[in-house]
Amino acid sequence: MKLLAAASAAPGFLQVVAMGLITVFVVLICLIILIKIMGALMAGSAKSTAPQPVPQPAPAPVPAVPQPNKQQLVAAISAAIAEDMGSGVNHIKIHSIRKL
Amino acid sequence: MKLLAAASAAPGFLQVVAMGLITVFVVLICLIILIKIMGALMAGSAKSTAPQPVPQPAPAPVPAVPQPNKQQLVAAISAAIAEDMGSGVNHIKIHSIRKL
Amino acid sequence: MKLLAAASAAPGFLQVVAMGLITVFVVLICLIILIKIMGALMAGSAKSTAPQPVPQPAPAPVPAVPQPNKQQLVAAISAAIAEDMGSGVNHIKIHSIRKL
Amino acid sequence: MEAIQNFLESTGFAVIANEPLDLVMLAISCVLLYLAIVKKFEPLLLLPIAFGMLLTNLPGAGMYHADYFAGGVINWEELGTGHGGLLDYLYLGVKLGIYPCLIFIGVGAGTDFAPLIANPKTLLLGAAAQLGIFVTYIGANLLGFTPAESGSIGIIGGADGPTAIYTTATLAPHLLGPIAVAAYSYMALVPVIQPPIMKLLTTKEERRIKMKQLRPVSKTEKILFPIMVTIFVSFMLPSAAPLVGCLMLGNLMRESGVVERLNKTVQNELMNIVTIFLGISVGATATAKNFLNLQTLAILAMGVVAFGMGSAGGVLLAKLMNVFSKEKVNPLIGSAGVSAVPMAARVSQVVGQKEDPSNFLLMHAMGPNVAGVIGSAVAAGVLLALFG
Amino acid sequence: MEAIQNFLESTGFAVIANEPLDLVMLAISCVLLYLAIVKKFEPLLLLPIAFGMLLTNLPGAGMYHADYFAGGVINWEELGTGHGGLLDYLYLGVKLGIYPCLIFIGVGAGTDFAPLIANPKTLLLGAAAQLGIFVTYIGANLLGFTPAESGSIGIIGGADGPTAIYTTATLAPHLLGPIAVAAYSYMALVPVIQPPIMKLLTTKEERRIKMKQLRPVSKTEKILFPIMVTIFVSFMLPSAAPLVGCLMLGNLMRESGVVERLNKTVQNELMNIVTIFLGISVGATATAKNFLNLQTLAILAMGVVAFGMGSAGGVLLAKLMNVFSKEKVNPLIGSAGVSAVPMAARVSQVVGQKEDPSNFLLMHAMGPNVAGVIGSAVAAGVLLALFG
Amino acid sequence: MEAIQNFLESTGFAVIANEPLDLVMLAISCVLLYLAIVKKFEPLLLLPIAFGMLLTNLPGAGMYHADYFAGGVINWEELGTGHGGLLDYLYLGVKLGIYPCLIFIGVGAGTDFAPLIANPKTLLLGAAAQLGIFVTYIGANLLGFTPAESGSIGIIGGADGPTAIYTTATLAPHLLGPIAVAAYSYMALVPVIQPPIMKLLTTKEERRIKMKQLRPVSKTEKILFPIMVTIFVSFMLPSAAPLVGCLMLGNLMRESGVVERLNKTVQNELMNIVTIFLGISVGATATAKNFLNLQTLAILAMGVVAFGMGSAGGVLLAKLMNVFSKEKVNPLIGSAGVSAVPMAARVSQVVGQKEDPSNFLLMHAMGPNVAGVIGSAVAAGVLLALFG
Ligand code: NA
Ligand code: NA
Ligand code: NA
Repeated sequence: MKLLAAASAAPGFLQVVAMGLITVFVVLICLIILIKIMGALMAGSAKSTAPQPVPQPAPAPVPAVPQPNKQQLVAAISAAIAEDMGSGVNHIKIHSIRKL
Repeated sequence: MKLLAAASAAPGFLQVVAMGLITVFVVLICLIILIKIMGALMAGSAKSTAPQPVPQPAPAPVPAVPQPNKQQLVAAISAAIAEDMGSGVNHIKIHSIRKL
Repeated sequence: MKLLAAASAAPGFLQVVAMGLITVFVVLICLIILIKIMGALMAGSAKSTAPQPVPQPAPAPVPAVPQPNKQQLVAAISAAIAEDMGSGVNHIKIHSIRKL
Repeated sequence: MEAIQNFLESTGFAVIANEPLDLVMLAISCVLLYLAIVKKFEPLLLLPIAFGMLLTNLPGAGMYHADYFAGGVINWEELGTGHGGLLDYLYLGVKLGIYPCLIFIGVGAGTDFAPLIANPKTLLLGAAAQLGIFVTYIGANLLGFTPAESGSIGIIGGADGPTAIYTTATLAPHLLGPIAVAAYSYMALVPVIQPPIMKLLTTKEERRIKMKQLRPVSKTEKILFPIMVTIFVSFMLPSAAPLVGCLMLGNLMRESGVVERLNKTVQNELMNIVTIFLGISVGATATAKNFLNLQTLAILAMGVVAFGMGSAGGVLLAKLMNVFSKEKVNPLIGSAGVSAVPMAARVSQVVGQKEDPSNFLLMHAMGPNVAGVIGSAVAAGVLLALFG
Repeated sequence: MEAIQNFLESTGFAVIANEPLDLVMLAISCVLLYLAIVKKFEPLLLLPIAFGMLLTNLPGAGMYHADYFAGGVINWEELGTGHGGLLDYLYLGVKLGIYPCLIFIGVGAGTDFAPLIANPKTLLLGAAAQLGIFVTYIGANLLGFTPAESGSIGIIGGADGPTAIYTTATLAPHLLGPIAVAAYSYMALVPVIQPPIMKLLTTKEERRIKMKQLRPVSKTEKILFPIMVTIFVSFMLPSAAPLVGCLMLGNLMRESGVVERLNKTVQNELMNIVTIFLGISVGATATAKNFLNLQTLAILAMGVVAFGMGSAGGVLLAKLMNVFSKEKVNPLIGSAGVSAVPMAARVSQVVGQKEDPSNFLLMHAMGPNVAGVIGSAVAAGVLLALFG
Repeated sequence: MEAIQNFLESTGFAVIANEPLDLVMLAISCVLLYLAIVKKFEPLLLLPIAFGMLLTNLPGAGMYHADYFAGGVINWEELGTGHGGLLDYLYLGVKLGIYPCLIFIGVGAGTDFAPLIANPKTLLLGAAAQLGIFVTYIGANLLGFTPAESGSIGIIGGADGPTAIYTTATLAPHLLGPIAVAAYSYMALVPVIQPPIMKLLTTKEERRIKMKQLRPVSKTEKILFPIMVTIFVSFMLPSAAPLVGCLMLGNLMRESGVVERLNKTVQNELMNIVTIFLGISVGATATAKNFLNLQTLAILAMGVVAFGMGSAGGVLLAKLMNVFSKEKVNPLIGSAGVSAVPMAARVSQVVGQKEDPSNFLLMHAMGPNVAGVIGSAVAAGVLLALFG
């Protein structure tokens, strides 16, 4: 390693950065989607089956927000698709999401 | 290992079983004898010497049963001898034990 | 190793003993000096700077003893010098220390 | 671009195409996690085992390499150059027989042998309950397993996790996964497996037998017991010395009363640490190749037979003892001889109280229960002596 | 006399004449001890690291031999003949990647992912805060470090000690000393480094945004989360499996509720023991030759840049999210995405309350905070996949 | 039938015919267990040592193989192929010098050096009490032991278990058994060995000397002390660095106050675990061949001489100091300089109070007592430098 010398690995290191950031974002965005799916399934099964025997006491009145959940799901999926198509973070444009 | 094939180790495996069961029984029967001897020695030394300074509080009135102890000792020794003579568990016959 | 045989390592083993005892004494005497220097520095800095925010409660009234401390410092240094000059423990003679 | 290509090819999705069975293993590990967490099947070991199984089957993760231990030979070259994964290194404690011994020190420190010392003839029940081990040995032989494999499968019937793992790690390490899963699952299922057998083999009258109260056991006896057992059993069967010796070392720490801080540590922190390491690395051996085959099904089937036969053996010998002895034994305590401490003893208590709510069998069942631990260690010693 | 001569030549005073830089290292280790003890800079790790650095630079003491690990190859011959010192043997746990994984089990057991599950989009902040890692990677490359070295330096920006040590032990073990010191020192300096950046990049109005209360998270979700994350992340990036898998094993132990005694041990005794071994042996790699050079200064400089850029990345992405989403996010929680759990989240809370004492950001900041742990493990996985 | 024949030949009863001395060793281990449990002779170490001795002498058990460590060379081939027993693997921590260092971290964390810092001249007593080490070295040499063996025997006089084991494991591993037994037995016998010597060498007036109260020691001094001692002693004597460094690392953890959870763990769980491993594996080296010979008797005899001479050395130097110093020292605290913390200091207190019930020597005796730990570590360093 030559300190302060010209970087010998120049061709490629931007690729590393791109690949790294894209991977981090793709993985974590997919996790967002998975968590939302999990939450949706929980909510669904909670409705269809008997309530949990020992529900956690809600720390304060929490308004039920089923609709935004679905929208965020759509949003996250769109984002993930955009990512998957290879565009960097800066190029994401989400056109279709509106708050109803 | 060929699953469900004819057992190639057939000649011998019954010996293994016999040896295994006999060993387990012999060892544990000898332990019975040793524990009884230990108990007898304890009882003996407890009588001949001063009583234990802090005797464990008996959880309930326990009838003293010195005689059965000795009989069981005889029984266990007999059993061990029978084992030692090579007979399997099924062939043990104890003739001489009677409750006085 | 021949037990009870004539010691083959005879030439040298007294050297080992001398070196060992001298080293132990030199090292520990130097530690005495270092601890005293540390204590002196502490006392000095305690005076020159603000007092410690949470001073340890003294277990009982402790008379301040600055002078003996300095004397002991001199004594220990003298002892260390004596040691350094190669004399054994038995040959130390300290002439110059008097209690003021 | 080539880098991206390589990168994509290294993802689990690319690897899984060649190893589709890994998905099945992941599903199985999730089922085991479900059993451990929701059904509470011996969670202290089944949760780590299941998670180890999950980790080992993540395609490309390289946390365990079955080929570094292929043929029972440890590939020190790969391990020594740092190519091993976490589970490879932790597995060394299983492979070298260290963890089961350390756990047995903790087990011994947690075991009270007083009920056995007070009523030593319950050792016979602990011996009879090893019947399952040897019956299963025959069955496995007939199914075509090698003698060493058959011994490892039989030991499931010992109902004792560390003993089963110690024996299998020596005799048939490639079967560690299924055998450990079977052993711990069936130990958890003792309350399901045993009661029908116990009821089938006993009459209502037998189940109502009340046993006379156990005599108090002196501290001296409790201290002498582990020393005596270590020396005697090891003389009779040197191959049982590591298991029995460690069990009794722990027990001596407990009963001597002079090393309380060591006693506490071996029962708690040391045992917990070793349990985690043991669990996840035993689970790691359950790769698709080792686990997904007819053998595993055969092992699971024979395991339950082993448990059942062991329980039956204990009950039947108790009945036999009643033929010869005036002081009657409630045969329900016989099934506790399989060990599975203290669950099997609790099962005896519960089944007994169904017939007569005033009958307290728990302490009486603890005798055969702890005898069963010694019994399976001895049986393991026989198998190790013959095939190790 | 010759013996005395040899003896005197073996003292540290004689050795130091040839290695005068050791004195500088001793002074540096004392400064680090001062930072750990008086300034309370992450003392749980910095104190052992500093003392390890002290021990390794005692001339002639031989407690650590850098040459037994030269070129990334472990000299088993010397170690196996007992010539190694205590720190050589303890260092094996670092070199073989064992300690960071074990610590991550404890970290997972101590982490509550509920704020993240309740508000999963904070994962984006945890992703954005990894910006520092990759920006620093570029910088290190430009300064002439090799790609593997650059990756190890960049990972300082992950603000996660075990991840940094795990990555560096594989990619650039000769830089372990400075990288560990930088990582833990800057983690301690989070309350100093982050607030100016946070204020610079946000308006007063943004800092006063109140976020709506988090929904309660069910026990089932908390249990499924670690299993899901382990499987999914490992599929996407197998090289991240050891870190993520261990983190999630610990978390499953916590959330399952069925292995409380294991949970307690991994968070306490196991973690403490491994922390000491890790700290003193990582510190031991900081020999004068490895530490006293321009590289170390460059690493320290780039480390602080990495922290700053990561914090900025999180804040800026939070602002970007507010452009597209009606449900506003307080951008102060973005900086918590660097991890440095829970200090960075506390910094968000403190800076937020300075603008509006009624604003409680702590729980909201815990989302990106724990997301940052996952984020840096993923980033480490990328670097390990490319250069490992 | 042949199988049965082989089986019978493998029992301990068959093996013992060829190794009848094993029975003597088993008897000795039972005597040691008696001393540990009933007489409470340092049970935390003597119980594991005695049980390790018992396990190693069980004929055919194979839990320890002296020949895998013959001639000071570790037979990695046998150990690496899994042929080792539990005690072989645990013994590696002794052989490689790991356990004594880890125990010293715990000892340091448990030691309060304040009485020494308050009255540093008591270090002279801690130095004088090492007289026993070197007098015994001469005696062992004259009896025909090699210099390395003589040094290991002498170190018994250091009255410090980990130091004795660390030194002996390097210089004369074949003598570990008798030396460890002697060291721990005599440490337990300090209340028997020391009082007659103390009374013989002191006048009634000397025994009644009251010492002035110790000054309070500031927290800063307590924190600087371990750092200073580590650096200085290691410079003077690099071979003492492992022991002194670990002792002082533990003490710094204690005094710094910022790593309380590490401090707690090194004093408790880590120390307990290592104590067990150390004890049973040191005991395991006491095979009949190594233990049952005239050497052992000679070692036991010289050990008690070493203890006595050390105690006398401390007392006599205290008297000498009183000749030169106006501030009188009660010579009864001199014997505490052998270490054996805190028992020797308690003996000083008890003997002093017999003359004058109002005289509280305990805190004054703690100074030489902890100085003795440093003193023996330094003496060990000298021996290791010369013969290691
Ligand atoms: Na059993
Ligand atoms: Na991070
Ligand atoms: Na000493």
